[in-house]
Amino acid sequence: MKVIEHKSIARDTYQLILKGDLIEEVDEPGKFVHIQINPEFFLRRPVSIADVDFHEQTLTLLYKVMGKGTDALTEKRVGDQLDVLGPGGRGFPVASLESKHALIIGGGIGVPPLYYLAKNLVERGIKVTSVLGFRSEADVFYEDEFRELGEVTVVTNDGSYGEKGLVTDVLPNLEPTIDTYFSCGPGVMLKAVTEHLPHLPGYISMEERMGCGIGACFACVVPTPDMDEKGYRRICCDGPVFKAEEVVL
Amino acid sequence: MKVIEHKSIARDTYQLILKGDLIEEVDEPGKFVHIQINPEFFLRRPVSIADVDFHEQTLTLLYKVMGKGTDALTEKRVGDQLDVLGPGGRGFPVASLESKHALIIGGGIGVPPLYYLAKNLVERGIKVTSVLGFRSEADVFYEDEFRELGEVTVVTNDGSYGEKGLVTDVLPNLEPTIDTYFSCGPGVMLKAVTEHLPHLPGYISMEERMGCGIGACFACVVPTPDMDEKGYRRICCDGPVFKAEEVVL
Amino acid sequence: MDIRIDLPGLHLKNPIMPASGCFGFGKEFAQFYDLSDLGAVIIKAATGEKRFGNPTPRVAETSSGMLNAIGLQNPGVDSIIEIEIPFMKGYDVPIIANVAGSTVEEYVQVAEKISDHVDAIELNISCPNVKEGGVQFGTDSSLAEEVTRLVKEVSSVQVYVKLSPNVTDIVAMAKAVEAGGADGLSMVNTLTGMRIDPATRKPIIANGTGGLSGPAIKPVAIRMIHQVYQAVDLPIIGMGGIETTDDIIEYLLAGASAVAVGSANFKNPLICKELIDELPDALEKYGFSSLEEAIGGAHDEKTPSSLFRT
Amino acid sequence: MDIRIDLPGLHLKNPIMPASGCFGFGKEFAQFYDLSDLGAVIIKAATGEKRFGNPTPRVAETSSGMLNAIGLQNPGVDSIIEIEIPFMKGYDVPIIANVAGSTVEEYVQVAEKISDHVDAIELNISCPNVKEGGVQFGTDSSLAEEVTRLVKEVSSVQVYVKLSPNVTDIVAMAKAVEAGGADGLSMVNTLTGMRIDPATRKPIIANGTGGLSGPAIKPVAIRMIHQVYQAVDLPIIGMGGIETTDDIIEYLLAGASAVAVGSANFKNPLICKELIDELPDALEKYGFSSLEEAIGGAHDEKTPSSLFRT
Ligand SMILES: Cc1cc2nc3c(=O)[nH]c(=O)nc-3n(C[C@H](O)[C@H](O)[C@H](O)COP(=O)(O)OP(=O)(O)OC[C@H]3O[C@@H](n4cnc5c(N)ncnc54)[C@H](O)[C@@H]3O)c2cc1C
Ligand SMILES: Cc1cc2nc3c(=O)[nH]c(=O)nc-3n(C[C@H](O)[C@H](O)[C@H](O)COP(=O)(O)OP(=O)(O)OC[C@H]3O[C@@H](n4cnc5c(N)ncnc54)[C@H](O)[C@@H]3O)c2cc1C
Ligand SMILES: Cc1cc2nc3c(=O)[nH]c(=O)nc-3n(C[C@H](O)[C@H](O)[C@H](O)COP(=O)(O)O)c2cc1C
Ligand SMILES: Cc1cc2nc3c(=O)[nH]c(=O)nc-3n(C[C@H](O)[C@H](O)[C@H](O)COP(=O)(O)O)c2cc1C
Ligand code: FES
Ligand code: FES
Repeated sequence: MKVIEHKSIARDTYQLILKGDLIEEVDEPGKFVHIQINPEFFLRRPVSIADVDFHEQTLTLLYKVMGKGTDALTEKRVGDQLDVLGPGGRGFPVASLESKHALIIGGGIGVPPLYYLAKNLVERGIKVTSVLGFRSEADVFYEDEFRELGEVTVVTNDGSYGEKGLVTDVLPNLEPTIDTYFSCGPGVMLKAVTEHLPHLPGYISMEERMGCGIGACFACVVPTPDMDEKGYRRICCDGPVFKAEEVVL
Repeated sequence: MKVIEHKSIARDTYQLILKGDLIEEVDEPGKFVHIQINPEFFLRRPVSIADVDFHEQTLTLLYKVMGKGTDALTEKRVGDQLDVLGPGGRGFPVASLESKHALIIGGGIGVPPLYYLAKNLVERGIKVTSVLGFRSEADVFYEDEFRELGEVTVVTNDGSYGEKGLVTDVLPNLEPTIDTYFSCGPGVMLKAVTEHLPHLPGYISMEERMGCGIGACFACVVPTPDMDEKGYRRICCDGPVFKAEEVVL
Repeated sequence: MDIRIDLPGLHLKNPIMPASGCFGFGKEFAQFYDLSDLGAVIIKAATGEKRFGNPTPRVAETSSGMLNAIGLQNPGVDSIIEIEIPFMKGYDVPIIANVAGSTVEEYVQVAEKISDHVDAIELNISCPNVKEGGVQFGTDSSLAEEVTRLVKEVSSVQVYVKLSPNVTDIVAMAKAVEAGGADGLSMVNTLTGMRIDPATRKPIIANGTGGLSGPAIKPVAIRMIHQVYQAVDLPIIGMGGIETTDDIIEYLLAGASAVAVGSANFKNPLICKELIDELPDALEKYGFSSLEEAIGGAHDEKTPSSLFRT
Repeated sequence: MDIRIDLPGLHLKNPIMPASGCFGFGKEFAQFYDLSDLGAVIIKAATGEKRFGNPTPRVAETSSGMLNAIGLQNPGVDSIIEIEIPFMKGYDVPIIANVAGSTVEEYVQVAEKISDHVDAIELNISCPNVKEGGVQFGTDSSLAEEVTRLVKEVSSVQVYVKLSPNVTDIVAMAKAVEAGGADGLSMVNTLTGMRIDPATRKPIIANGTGGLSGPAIKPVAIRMIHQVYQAVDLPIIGMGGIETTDDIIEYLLAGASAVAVGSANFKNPLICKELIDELPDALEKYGFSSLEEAIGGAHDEKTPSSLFRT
């Protein structure tokens, strides 16, 4: 795909807009693309689709520099070609949802897929309330974008912006009309969130190191609860989005 | 160093002009630079210095695409930086030469170092006659540049341009005033040339696969005749230029 | 150019097949191209019972390669026969079953069951990622010989033994499985490796060690095939780091009669198909008049190469 | 941060030294920086007599690495003592002599002669590039034990044995040389590999096989050091593909007390100096309060790592 725009939006965090036909196949929020950053890297990097513009044929990725691969990604310039595979995985099942008021809980670089989700929910007339957690003020991104879609609470670990603490600290204050939650973020956060909201149907988006990214290598499995016959799910193709109770965190 | 100019000058053959202070240390013709083409390649590539412009602070390389590294080199654009080590090795000892009429014999991509040599010789008032051998018409380069410095015979293997045959085929026709020869080209050519001109003092420039390029790894050795105490020379630092009788071809 | 090749029990349209564990049971790649185009398919390892495998992370990137410690996750031989193989049979492509186990009995049981449903067996005595079995069969020549012999006894199809490169003497291993009755060799499995994360101070792979694959190991695989080709009289399926037709030709010259492509499928899911399409031209470019001419070609002339420039 | 480290017989200013064969006898690199900045220098292999080594080509590039088959070219132990070591003594840096040979007698003779002139010996029982001696001492544990014992008897300085990775059981080799009296280990030498040129159809390296070095082999070296650290009680000098301070920290965490940088010197002649300058900050960045804290650090906690994103 071709790089259309590439800029920093927060500390070590970049927005990358890519153009190409691949976007035709993005049929639900929560899917990811698998990026070959350059020939120096043996494995592709999975990055969630944060937004899609079918009119412009573009998709937006939001990524944080976490290592060598994402660092090298920052060097891509407008006009460069990027080797992108996808869209991969199963996203949030927006088409079949029975929800009136959705709660979105994003942690750090888990926020991106939730943006396109939130847009989709609002389009379908579902009310959206968002809780976005970041380490510190410098890390906050997309607050305004989420605010256009509904109420937003930003939480920072150090209290430098918004509420101080963890996303789970503000969950008790939320409106009782919320009937479904959607979450993406660090494993520990997902675990805490599902434990805090056992009474609500929830969808979580997970991550794991991937080999193939298409379901063939079994690198990305997550175990399922005992009663499950198969015993596992592959994050790259059965997920990355799962029902909260479908997998063992 | 910085890429100042980069263009194709013959089939698979490129002229690359680089700028940087490294050129200050080019004190004689026949030296080479050791190029890190990009991080994908583990070893540097040795390429001869084909010309130097001390005023512009540039040096010229002429290279042929022979494999993956030289192929990747063609992708460098004007303005790009190139990681260059050097100048390495010992070149042609022009300062101490006792010659009035020099014969230059270049084969294919062995021609480049001979151009800067020929310029140096002419500057010192030495007459230069050149024999340049190429595979075919499409491979010929720098004929005009050499012609500005003296008489030139071009030989092609298939006769598509100039004389047909090998460089050694035209050696019998050359003027008897020639008192020294200088040659660079394929190993087989160097061997043939030295065997054809046993009566003349000669200097040859050799090549071999290199590790370090600075004399430390002993990858690039060439054996010396039996009477030599050391028994070897390293092409990267004792050479690449040797007296014809100094090494065993 | 005709690139068909016959190996014991296998008529291959071309010498290129996906390597075991890198292609699942074919389903995922069937979205990308017609599996009937492949020389063969080596399916994921089968064990006697369903296995979940190792905890995650199971993969880590390395320089020009990767580590994996999947731990033989698979639905078990019965389920593979019932569900996975029938899907593959929908394609016109030979199926090679990768057989694994923790005990000799398990190898025998799996081989016996699965051999009636596939075209050949690849006996995986070289998986470094399971605590029991796997690699010890591949590093002890008498165990290797024994398990080969017992599997040969029960198998209704030809048996290719997949050798581990984690050995001092690959030739001794090859000779041992030849003595055990192997019909062919598959070389090589992964080299055991580890990566440690400076931030967490622990191995990246949850299992600690993992198997190193990719171009990083190619020189080791080529060396071993070159050695074994001279010493034993079995056809070799070569693998390790294949990404280009030049790599394939290198394997053929070393002595492989066919090749398998493993982790490169993760970079480019179309790789096998692309290599199959490109191989005839690549062979011609280097002046080969047949595939056979390339096989073992490095052994024909003994003089060392030297550099020429033109 | 203080990055000095004491090893048996060696007081190192820092844990970084050039690896044998990749630094000659120091002269060439002395043009680039002051050799006194180095932790130590491991000089090129010494044999009893002058050796010319193998025919060329002696090196070939591979993915993230290179093959070499220099074949122990060196001027012989007497000449090294007379000419090369005096040059090195001009610097304030410990000298480690790499001792090689074709026979036990040659090892003993070289070690005896050179040990009076250097600070330690690295016993090279792992050179894959000579037809006689070299690697067979490094792949047979009783030979390894014997040569270690005999060299220890004659050496006036501590002996580090350099292990070959081309073995099935690296722990058995480490235990054998420990039993032979080794004071330390040097891990690892190169993996034996080959590259074949599709155009010439022959191995690129004139010798056929060569030793694989560079980042390609790092996961194997790390795995072996991790294994050996748990099994024997000898300090380890780690090497194989080191190019960055992250690589060094990985070696330390696996169990190395110091590291050697080999082929990376060819890419960047300043690499050792740069790594020495950068190491203290790199250790601090990862929260280490001392070099010692890093050494063997991967063995301290047993829980597998898992992914967190923030
Ligand atoms: C389904 C999915 C969606 C993701 N979406 C986003 C996103 O929208 N924005 C974003 O910034 N990040 C996202 N990530 C995480 C992102 O893939 C990693 O941060 C990235 O791969 C790190 O690569 P690196 O080379 O910088 O780090 P390194 O640590 O150098 O990478 C080494 C290897 O580990 C893998 N790896 C390291 N961290 C992770 C991780 N957290 N998840 C998966 N693989 C990892 C890399 O892919 C690579 O193979 C997502 C991950 C998954 C699985
Ligand atoms: C002193 C010296 C001066 C040279 N000057 C020139 C010049 O001015 N113009 C030019 O076009 N070429 C020159 N060469 C040859 C040039 O170095 C090789 O063509 C080039 O390294 C090939 O690299 P590659 O990646 O394209 O080929 P590959 O075959 O893919 O290279 C693989 C490895 O082999 C090495 N190698 C391959 N061929 C040669 C060779 N002929 N000599 C040395 N190493 C080789 C490469 O450096 C690399 O390490 C010179 C070589 C030497 C030793
Ligand atoms: C993720 C992964 C899983 C693997 N699983 C198996 C397996 O189940 N059985 C087996 O014999 N080899 C397995 N292998 C080894 C490959 O079949 C192959 O031998 C090895 O990866 C070298 O080839 P490559 O470098 O092309 O990947 C696996 C390799 C990878 C990368
Ligand atoms: C060109 C070259 C020559 C070498 N010569 C020797 C040697 O003489 N003795 C020895 O013990 N190891 C020798 N080695 C091995 C290195 O010391 C080192 O163990 C190996 O290269 C791994 O480190 P690296 O990946 O950093 O290069 C040599 C390596 C190279 C590349
Ligand atoms: S990454 Fe290969 S199965 Fe998910
Ligand atoms: S290339 Fe290392 S000594 Fe010449």
